[in-house]
Parts: sequence; C-alpha cells; structure tokens
Amino acid sequence: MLEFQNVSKEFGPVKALANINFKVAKGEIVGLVGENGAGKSTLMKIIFGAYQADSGIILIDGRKTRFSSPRDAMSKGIGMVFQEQSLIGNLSIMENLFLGREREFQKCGLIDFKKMAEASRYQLAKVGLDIDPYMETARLSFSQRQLIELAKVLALEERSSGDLVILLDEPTSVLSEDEVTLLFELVNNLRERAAFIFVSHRLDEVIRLSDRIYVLKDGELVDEVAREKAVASHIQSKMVGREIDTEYYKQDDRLPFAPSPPLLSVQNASVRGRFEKISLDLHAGEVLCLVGTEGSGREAVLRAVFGMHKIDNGRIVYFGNEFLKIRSPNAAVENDVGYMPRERKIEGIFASMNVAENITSCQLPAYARYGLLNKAMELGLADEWIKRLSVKTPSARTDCNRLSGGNQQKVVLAKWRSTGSKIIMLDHPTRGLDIGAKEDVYSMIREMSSAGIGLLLIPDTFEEAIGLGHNIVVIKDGRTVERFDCLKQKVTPFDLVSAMT
Amino acid sequence: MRDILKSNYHWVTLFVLVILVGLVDSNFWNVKSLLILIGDIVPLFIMALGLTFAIYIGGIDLSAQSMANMITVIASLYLASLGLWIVPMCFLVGAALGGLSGLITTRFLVPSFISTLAIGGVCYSLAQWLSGNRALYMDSEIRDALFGWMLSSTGIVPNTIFVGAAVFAGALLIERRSTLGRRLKAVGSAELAAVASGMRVSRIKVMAFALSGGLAALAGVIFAIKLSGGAPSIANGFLLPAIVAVLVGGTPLTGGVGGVVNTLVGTMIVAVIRSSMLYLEVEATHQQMVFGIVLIIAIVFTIDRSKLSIVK
Amino acid sequence: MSTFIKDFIEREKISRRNFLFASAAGISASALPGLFAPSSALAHGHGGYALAWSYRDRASAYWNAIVSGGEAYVESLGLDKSEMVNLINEASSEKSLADIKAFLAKNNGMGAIACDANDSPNARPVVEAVRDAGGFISTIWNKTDDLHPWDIGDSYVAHLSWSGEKPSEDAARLLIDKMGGEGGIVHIGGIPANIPAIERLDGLKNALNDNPNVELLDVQSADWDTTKAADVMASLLTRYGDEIKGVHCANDNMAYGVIEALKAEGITGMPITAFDGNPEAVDLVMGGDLLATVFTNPHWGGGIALALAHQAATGAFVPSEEPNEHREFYGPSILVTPDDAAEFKKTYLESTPTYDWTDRWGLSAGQIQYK
Amino acid sequence: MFRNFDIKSLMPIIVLIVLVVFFTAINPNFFSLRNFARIAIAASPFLMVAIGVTFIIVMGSIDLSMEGTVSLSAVIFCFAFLYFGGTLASGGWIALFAAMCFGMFYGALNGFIHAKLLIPSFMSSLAMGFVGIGATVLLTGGGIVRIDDDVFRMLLTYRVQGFPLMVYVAAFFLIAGLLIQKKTILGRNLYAIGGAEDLASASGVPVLKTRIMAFALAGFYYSLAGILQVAKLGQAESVTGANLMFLSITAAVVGGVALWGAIGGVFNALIGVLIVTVINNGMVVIGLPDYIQDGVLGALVIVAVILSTNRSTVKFVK
Repeated sequence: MLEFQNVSKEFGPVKALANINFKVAKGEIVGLVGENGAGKSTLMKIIFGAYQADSGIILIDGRKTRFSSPRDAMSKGIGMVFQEQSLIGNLSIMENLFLGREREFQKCGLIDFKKMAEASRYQLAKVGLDIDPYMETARLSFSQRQLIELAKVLALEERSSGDLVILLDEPTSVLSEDEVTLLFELVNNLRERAAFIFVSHRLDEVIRLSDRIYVLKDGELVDEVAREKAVASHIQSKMVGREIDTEYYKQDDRLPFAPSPPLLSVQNASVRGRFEKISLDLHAGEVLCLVGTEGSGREAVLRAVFGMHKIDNGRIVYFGNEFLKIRSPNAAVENDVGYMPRERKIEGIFASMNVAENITSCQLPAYARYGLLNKAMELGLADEWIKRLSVKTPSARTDCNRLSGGNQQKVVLAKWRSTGSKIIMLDHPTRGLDIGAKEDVYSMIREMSSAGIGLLLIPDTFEEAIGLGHNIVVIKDGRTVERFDCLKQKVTPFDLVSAMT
Repeated sequence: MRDILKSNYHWVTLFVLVILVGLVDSNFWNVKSLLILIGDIVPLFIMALGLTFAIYIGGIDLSAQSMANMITVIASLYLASLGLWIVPMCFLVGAALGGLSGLITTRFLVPSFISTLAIGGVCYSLAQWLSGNRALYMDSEIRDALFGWMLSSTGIVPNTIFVGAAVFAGALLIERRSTLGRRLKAVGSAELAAVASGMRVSRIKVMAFALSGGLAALAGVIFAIKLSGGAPSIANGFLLPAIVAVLVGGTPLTGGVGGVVNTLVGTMIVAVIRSSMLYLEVEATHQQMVFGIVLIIAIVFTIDRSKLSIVK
Repeated sequence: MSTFIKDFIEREKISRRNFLFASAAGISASALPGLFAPSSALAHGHGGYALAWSYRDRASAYWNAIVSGGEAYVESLGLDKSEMVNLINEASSEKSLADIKAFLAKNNGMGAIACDANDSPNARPVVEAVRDAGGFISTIWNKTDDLHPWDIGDSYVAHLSWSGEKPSEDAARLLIDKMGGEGGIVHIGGIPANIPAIERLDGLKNALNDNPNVELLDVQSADWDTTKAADVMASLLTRYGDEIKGVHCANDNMAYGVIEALKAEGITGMPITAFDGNPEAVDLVMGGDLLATVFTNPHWGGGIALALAHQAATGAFVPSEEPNEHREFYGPSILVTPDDAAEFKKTYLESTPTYDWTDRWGLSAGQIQYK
Repeated sequence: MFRNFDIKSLMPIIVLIVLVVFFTAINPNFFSLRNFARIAIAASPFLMVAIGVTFIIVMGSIDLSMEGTVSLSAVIFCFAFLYFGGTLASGGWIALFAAMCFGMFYGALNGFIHAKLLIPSFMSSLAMGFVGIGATVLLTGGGIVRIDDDVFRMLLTYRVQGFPLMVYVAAFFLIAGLLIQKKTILGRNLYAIGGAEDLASASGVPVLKTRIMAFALAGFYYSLAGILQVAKLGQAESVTGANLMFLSITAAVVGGVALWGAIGGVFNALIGVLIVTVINNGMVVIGLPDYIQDGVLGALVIVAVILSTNRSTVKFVK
C-alpha cells in the first residue's frame, strides 16, 4: 500500500538517499535496519512528511502522492511511534491522543472534552488499556506511555481514508524485555489493521518481529531479506559492508579480576521510592552489571553512589574507608568516582564546548593555578586521550556537537579516565550507537577493567551484560532478586528474563 | 569562510553601521570623537559585562540598574570617609546583593527574572533611605584628588577607556582563562551535565550573579565619580540598553554561547545606533521608533541562529 | 474635539502618514529614514554654532512647550525650526551626557546647547564637557547647589530654574482657603529625589506652618505618573476616607489621576491643586475640577535658555560681564485660578505670545537662593 | 490540570488570603466593599496585560512588548473615538473594535518577527515595545489625548453592586480568557508547545501559526488593557502603559505561572494580579512610608513565589 520508487534526497553535496525502492503491504511488518548515518532517519522523515524527496515517486494504494508535512502525511494514513517518546507530559492522555486534530471535537469554537474522552476510551481499548483519559501523561509509566503512543497512531484509522502505515522508530529502546514482548504481541495482533515499518538497532528484535527486512547502507538499499532467511551475521555484514565478528561480546576477552577488598560496598542501602535494601560489592577490575526493567531502580543506585540521591537507610562504603561519606557529585568526583549518565546529550557532554574542555571539565583545579587555567597543559592532556581512545575529531578544539555519538561517548569516557577515576559507573553506554562504535565502547570497558578500574554497568541489552559482566545483579522493583557469577556459570538471556519477571 | 563570517556577524554589523553613519556625516569618523563616544559608554559597558555573566548561564539580572543607583548613593556618602577603599567596598556590596539574588534563585528555585527584580526593589528602597531622597554630591576636592585622573585624557584617549579596558580584560580573563569562567560555560551549555561532572552548580550560579552585581556596582561607582554625585534614580535608563547590548552582541538568553567580547561589540553597536540618531538627523519624535526597528534588524543580523534548536 | 487635539492631529498628519507608510512598506524601508536625506547646511545661518536642546522626552506637554520655545527662538533667527537638534535623554542621565558629547563632536565643539541634565549630579559633567569642547550651554532645573556658572566660565552661560517652593506655597494657601482653613490634606509627590518634587512639598509645608488646623495626613510619591497617582489616591481614600478635604499634587499629570480616582468614587468638589499649567490642566481649572495649577511658562523658558547659550556663543553678550543674578535666575511662575483661567488660556495657550529674545532677563524672578 | 490536585497550586490563593487578613488586622478599613472596588479598578487594566502575557509564558516564550502595545492601542482608541464623533453614541464604539483589531495586528506582527525571523521572543518583543512607544510618541506628538464622553466614562463612574462597570468588563474577558485557555484549540496548543515544542510539532500542531496567534491574542488583551486604562483615566498618552512590563510578568509568576512554560494559566494570573494590587494598596492603607514600598514589594514577591513553587517537579531554574 505504500511504495517508494527511485526516491532520492540530497543535502547539499551529501547524498542522503539514492534511488530507494521500497514497499510495504497491508498486514505486513517490514524491518528497516542500517548503521547510524545510513539514511534510516532521512527515509523515515520522508515517509512522515518532515522532509520532501528530491526525486522519485511515492505511491499509496497505487496512487501517486506526496507528503508536504507531518500533518499531511498523517491525514493520508501515515503514523509514527517515536523513538524518544512523543507524549507531552503536562497534557492529559486524551489531549495527547488527539493532539493536532482537536478540530474534530470542536463545537462553537470550543473543544468538547466529554466527546474527546469518549473517543479516547475507544482508542485506548484498541491497545488494551483501561485508564482515565483525563490523567496527565507525566504520571504514567514508560510502557503505558508506549502503548498510548501506539494508540495515538492507531487513532488515525478513523481519520485517514485508507489503511494505516505505522512507523515504529526504535520503539523498544526504553522498554524492558517483558514490555518488548508485550509490545510485539500487540503489534502482531494489529497487523490486519495496518502495515508496520519497524526500525531498530536491535537486530534480534527486528528478525523476531519482521516479515521482511530492508538493509540500508550509505543511503542505498543494499539488501532485502525475508524472515525465514534472515541471519543476523549476514545482515550485519551487509550493514557494515564487511564480515564482522557477531560475538562482539565474546566471553574469552574477559579476564578474571584479581581478588581484592571491594572498592565499593553498598550495604543494605535504600532510597525511598526508588530502591530498597540493595547490597553489592565492586572490586578493582570487576565489571558489575545491573540488570532489570525500566524503573526498577537501577539508575537510582548509580545516582546514589554518585551522591545525587541521599540514602535513607544502610550505607555505602567507598574504598573500604568507612569514614568517607559522599553526599554530592562534587565529593564523588573528588574521590575518584566517575559517572556516565544515560542521556548523553543532556547530562553527558557539553555540546557547545570543545573536546579538551569536555575532558577537563571535572578536574579543572588540576589544570589551574590561582584559579587560572593552563591551556597548554589542558590541550596536551586532551591530545593524549584523543590518541589513546582514538577519538575521531579534527582537533581537541572542535566543539563536541560536531562529533558523532560514539565519539562523544569516548570523550565522556576520556573525561573520567583522565581524572584517574577508580570507580566508573556507566548507564547505557552504547545506547543509540551503531555497531562499530559499540565495539569501541566494549573494548574500552575491557581495557578499563584490565587497568583495575571497578565498573558498575547498566547494559543496553542482555547480551552486553552476559558478554561484559563478571557479575550480574538483577534488580526488580528496587530490590535485588538474583545474582549471577559469569565466571563460574554460563548465564543466558533466559536466566536473566526469568529472574526479572 | 562562511563559518568565520557567521561567528562574526556582530563585528560585521558594527562596522557596517559605523561606515553607513560615517558616509552620511564624515564627522562621525573623527577618531577623537569616536574615542569620546566610547569613553562615555564605559559605565553602561561595565554593567553589560556583568549582565553577560548572568545571561551566559541562562539567567537574567534585572537588579543591575537599581544596584547602580544605590551604589551612586553609597559612593557619594562614603567617599570622604573611605577614600579609595570605596571602590572595593562598593564592589563587595554589589557582589553580596547579587549573590543574594543568586542564592534565592538556586536555593528556592525562584526564577532569576523575579529574584533579581525583587532585589532591585530592595536596592531602590535602600537607596532612597540612605540618601534621604535627595541628590547627593561628592566633596569635589576628594573626588579630584582620588579619581581626577579618570576624568582627564591621555593624549586623545579619555582615561575612562583605560578603566573600561581593564575591567574588560579582567572579565575576559575570568571567562576564558579561569576555572570559574569554564564552569560558567559548562553550566550555561548543559546544566545537568555540569552536575554529573561533579561541579557545584548552585555555587557557580551564585558566583555568576555575584559577578553581575559586583560589576553593576562598579558601573555605579564610575558613574558616580563621573557625575561627582549620586541619587536613587540617577542610573535609570541603564538597564534596557545594557540588556540590549548583551543581546545584540550575540549572547542569546539560552546560555552557554557568546561572552564578554560579544558584549563589547554589542555595547558599541548600541552606542553607534544611539548617536547615529544625531548624525542621521532623525526627527525627535521618530527616534524611539527608529531605535526599535534598527534594533530588530541588528538582532536579526547578529544572532547565530544555527546554534539555537528551538527559538522561544 | 478640543482645539488642542486638532492642532496635534494637524501638526502630526504628515508624520503619521509617514508612519503608516512605514508600516506598510515594511520594516526595512523605515529603518533609516534620514539616511539618504541630504545633510542639512548646518552651522552656517547661525553664527557658526549649531543649536540643540537636551531634555527628557516628548511624552509630556511640558517638554513639548519647552521645545516649542526653543524652536521659536530658532525661527526668530530666520532659520527653519528643524535646525534645532533634539537630544532626548529618555530620563537617562547617562544618555543625556553621551548625546551632548556626540553633538559637540559632530560639530567640532561649535554648539550652543540648552539642557536639563535630568538629575542634578549630571549637570557638572555636562557643563564641563561643553566647556572642554569649546561650546556654550545654559541649563534649567537640575544642577547641584555647588555648581555655579561663574565658576565654570563663559561656556556655562546661565542656569534657569523655577522656584517650586513659593508658587507651590501660594497654591497650597489657595487650597487651604478653599477648605475653610481646616481638615486634612494629602500630598501626591513626584519622584522623591527630584528637586522640583522636594521644593513643591516644601512649599506646602510652609503654608501649613501658618495653618495649624490643617493636617498633612500623608505624603505619597506617584513618580509623576497618572496611573500610579490614581491608584495611590484610591488607597489613600481607604486609609483616610472623609478626613481628606484637599489634595496637593506636585504636577498636573498626577492631578489628572487623582481627579479620576475621585470621579470613580463619585466624589466631586474636592479641592485639588497641581503644578505645570498644561493645557488640559487649565481646561480643568476652567471646568472647576481643579482648583489651581502653576504655570511656569515653559515656552519662554525653553526659548530663553537656548537664546542665552546662542547669544553668548555669537558674542552678543559676554556672560562673565553680567552680574550673578543674570547667570542664575528664577523663571516666572503664574498661579492659574478659576478667576483668571480663561484670560490666561487666551494669552498663553490659544496664542503664543511673541517674545523678544534679546530681552534676556525681562521675565526673571530674581537670583536663585540656596538654603 | 483537570483532576490532579496539588496543595502547592493553592498556595497563591493562601498568600492572597493571608495578605488580606494581615492588612485588615492593621487597618480594618481595608476590608470594605469600597476598598475592594478600588483594588478592582486598579487591577482591571493590569489584569488584562497579565492574562495576555500569561498566554505567552505558558507557551514557554516571553513578551516584553506590552508597554508599547498598551500605549499605542490606547492612543489609537482615543484618536478613533474622537474621529467617530467623540461619543459612544455617535459611533465611538467603532473605536473599540479599531483598538482591539490593532492590538491583535500588532501582536501578530510581534509574533511574526519572533517566530518567522527566528528571533528569541525576549529580544523581538523588547524591540517591538520600543517601536510601540516610539510610534505613540509620534502619533501624539508627546501630548495627552482626552476622552470626555460621559457614556463611555460610565465604565468607571457607573456602579453595579458596588463595582464600576469596567470591573465587569474585565471579569468578562477574564472568563473568556479561561475559556480560551481550557477549551479552545489555540489554548490547548499553547500548553502543548510549552510542554514540548518539538513533539507538538511532530504531532501536527501548527507551531508557527500557533505562536503568531498566541502573540495576536496577547496583543488583543493588551489593547483591552489600553481601553480600560482610558476608561479609568479618561486619557491616553505615550506613558499609558508604563511600568506594566515587569509588573505584569511578576504578577503572573507570583500567581503560579511558571516562567519555563506549561504550568499555570489565566486563573493564576488573576490571583497574581490581585496579590500585587493588594500589596500596593495595602502598603498605603496601613501607612507604610513610600520609600520602603519597593523593597517590601520585592521581598513579598520573593516569599510568594517561594511558597508557590513546587520544588519537587523542577529540576533547575534559570
């Protein structure tokens, strides 16, 4: 029902998409994969009307058409479930559902909220939600919001003439495994109502859900694979254009760490409303993974260790020193504890500052005398770390917003490495990175581990946890439910999922 | 090349203005009169420098004008007893009150728009109380002995320019070379990242407002010395031009971009626009409107909008 | 429609058309209306000296009258009134000084300036700047008490002021008479640190000294502003209610606000006095809404201040040869009461008297006295 | 917003009540119908401005053009009123529409410059404010334009239940503002944009159009303020809108409108305006010397904002 013929798009001299031929039929779930920068998001934006194609034809149900704006695309039955969730927290559920189309409920210039609430209940039923449509979405859980996203897109059914084409842009990136399963069930159930285009970094999920998979590389569709024939390694090689080692989380690279007294010992610590009675030990050279669903309290544990949350009960002992209390991030940094937050763009890097400034941002006094900075020293340090972590940047003076996500992540790691942090906490360090960049991050984690740094890791996937961690702690509803020692036993994703749920 | 041009739009705007005005009346290009023009804008410039720090971290300081008002009163009252110490003392008073606004903002999460406005009200009341609601004047002998040099010229260069340059150098040093400046930049460009890098963000923000207050006070002192007196409303008319100077220079209110060099250019743009009314012989009743329109055009040219994701 | 407004509409028709055109043609078109205008033949028809008036703003009748005086003087020289440059400081002392310096620079110091320095401490740097540049200046209203023209030299030609105290006292006495010599009075003052505000309050206090039965209930500042005066007056009514038998305002604009606040309460006949003698105020005096206002003849003041500076510049007289009473003097004040308001309006507002600008001190009310 | 309740959102009302009790305790005259009418008169034009700017703040922007817009529309109203005969009966009512239309137009122009030319609203509206005041000076030549029509002035002089008509007019537009905020597409889209502009845009909210319409709406309310100012004072001049800029924004924030957008609304603006007006009125009523009034107002504003900010939902503040 949606078909692209020879669609191209250029941004100045850069060819973003070249001669894309692509179609999706009703009842079909089509996967779209590609490395970052392969043109996925450009393609999606063209489908969704945010960009216009330079050449080529777009057909809906065989009729030629064009999408002048997202609004226009929506009226023609194109819906999009966004990667970063697109619900507006201060609006009610129903307002979110019908955002941009309130006109349908207008009576004498005023919105008839009763009618809207009724319509909302009908839409929510489609995704199996029974919830008060007057509620603000800020109060909902992640997975509830994801379902409402979907309901919002499905609400287009009544609005467009034909059937729906629904774009799912990384819908699982913020969901836990069980929620992903739920979502996939729902999508499968809905398949007779719409065609789906499923875009994800997680190849296994794409293979699991899609009927066909398109592989995009450098703005071109390089392959189209049916599900039956889909093999991860094959698709990956198409994506990167070379055979790569799919076992990038190989266990053999993981060296056992030398036994030592713990660097960090969390003892029965609780933060009200976030987690309760968590205990864990982290040793020098150890990679300790925290696994759990979204909202299980993993992130809060990291933040508590970093002094951002106050502990209500229990205690955290750093470096075996019972008298060392860390009550602020500042104290954490001064005591060689580093933290790479999940929201790279908001909390990780300073986008409008250059690489050198980012690297030294947590150790300024070391590069200053009488409060004045020694820039030569600063640049020297930056150059050294750019080399050590092979950060791809024109120079140390380049602003960070001009680097790719992976290189930005390296800059953040360089920041903590260069201060000599002994404990480094990583929250989803590979989130949103393409395969090549992920590999870099993995090797850095291993390198840090062998350098004797204690790493507390919240992994992006189970495979990462299994592949990187020496120990895995499973957290559920703010409590420790299971511990795995990966050196002693072979852990499978199944073990982790069954512990989590 | 385009990038270079883009990040220097404020310079281009300034030069275009200077050239345009000079084409109409070549007297404008007289070096001596330009120097005098610059010399006179120094108090406003110093206040704008202070505001730059507040705006740089994404806040605003609306107390600057009342602060300067109050300081003219304090300077006039205590010049005789404190002598040269009047300068650091006024700076400290300003920094303390500015810091207080910052503290209210960071501690109680009152937007700086409101907290500084309110502290400005307090300053105005203090100024009225201290002055007994009268214009005060300094003992001219003491003023001439201590600060007479500031009002004369070296060659054709008014000495106030050196004062302005010194303060500017200090501000530039803080912005570019000091840890404080770097931290301000960090807080301005990504406050949460600054927290996650272990910076004491609240303290840094308080410092920004303290700097703003201190520099506003310094502007007040220089203004008082220049006028040889003070009054609770004498610095009125400073605030909006100072904010405009910062903005026209290309430091947007979103923080993290721009800086004191931009403010230097912005202040000169304001000075040129203002005196261009005279050189272009804009009719009296038109002046304010023309100022507004030229301002819009200047802002259109100076803001590098590529760095703003959403324009609010 | 009052003749006053008609006059304004007539006078501003052209500028308004310009404005509408500008809006229509877009922003850029009107950005620099004077840009390509031919540079006028400055500084030739007037003895080599360019003329300027530096004042607060064009937002009040008072300053408009000052400007009209200055323009009348310029026209008396046989020049177009646009030859007088308007330096508007927008109540900013800093801009006032900067503008004057820019004006001097533009004309290589050959400037004859009349100026209100906006705040008294600002007067010294202004006159010093004029002296250093070789121009001539006379000031009105604001200067500090320790600054005297004879200490600065010929460049500082004269200072002209209006004693607010005596006329304000006269107005207050009229007010007290009207109240029957007893009851409560409130004073609505200007920006408290302004000298006129201080003097006008002092005048009221002088009158009260002789009238022990009249009580000054409250003094509130309304910053010369109509809206604020209305709100303050309303609040005072709550506090004092019927105790208020008369209102003494420091200028006309605030009196308008007070009248409206009383009108809202249905209070009529409350005696109110004001200051400035603006056309609207005179109409109100004639209509009985206002008991009195004080006219300071800003037209003459504006003209003579500029005339003195210019005539000194061209050498028509040498300031240092004049006695001190010619260097610092009070301008005339006329108390406008219901009895003479009609007559007054005919003389001063509906037609403007033609003044002989070489009769420099003809309307002087004596040398300025310091307390 | 609909069914969620939060004690902090009641704080502004509590502050208002405490203030009223406090002033009444010192001077019982404060608590009287006549004084409430006085407060209402002072608050009416001010409220219109605060409502206007609230729409903009909710959207996450700021508008500093109100002083220019209020003055300019007041002056245009007066000129038009006089042009159409100088009385309401003779056709002066056309002037009402002329002024409102102008306010809307000027607001839309302001919004256009901001949204279309991508200038942050702080700067564009500040500059447009200068232009507005400048245009007023140009139109009036610096003079005052008076309106002497007794019928029009009934807005001030005729009372129903103790309150002048203009208070009812303001109340009418207050309710209209509430309706716009809660029940119209424009109103809801303001909250969507204030909550997350990029997301709203992706959902098909016409952001550019909404922004311009919001500024037009604000301009409309400023013109109402201009008209009420003329009703209150019987005159217009270039300073008719003076002091309203900082005061109206302060009032909105004191009432519980968050400067970072999406929180609060017209009702909060009302409470904020009442708080500020009550403080101003009360300070005179209890006999506070005028020179400390600015300081006291400042301190009270800070206290009120501290009390009404829900610190648990705010990460950081600028």
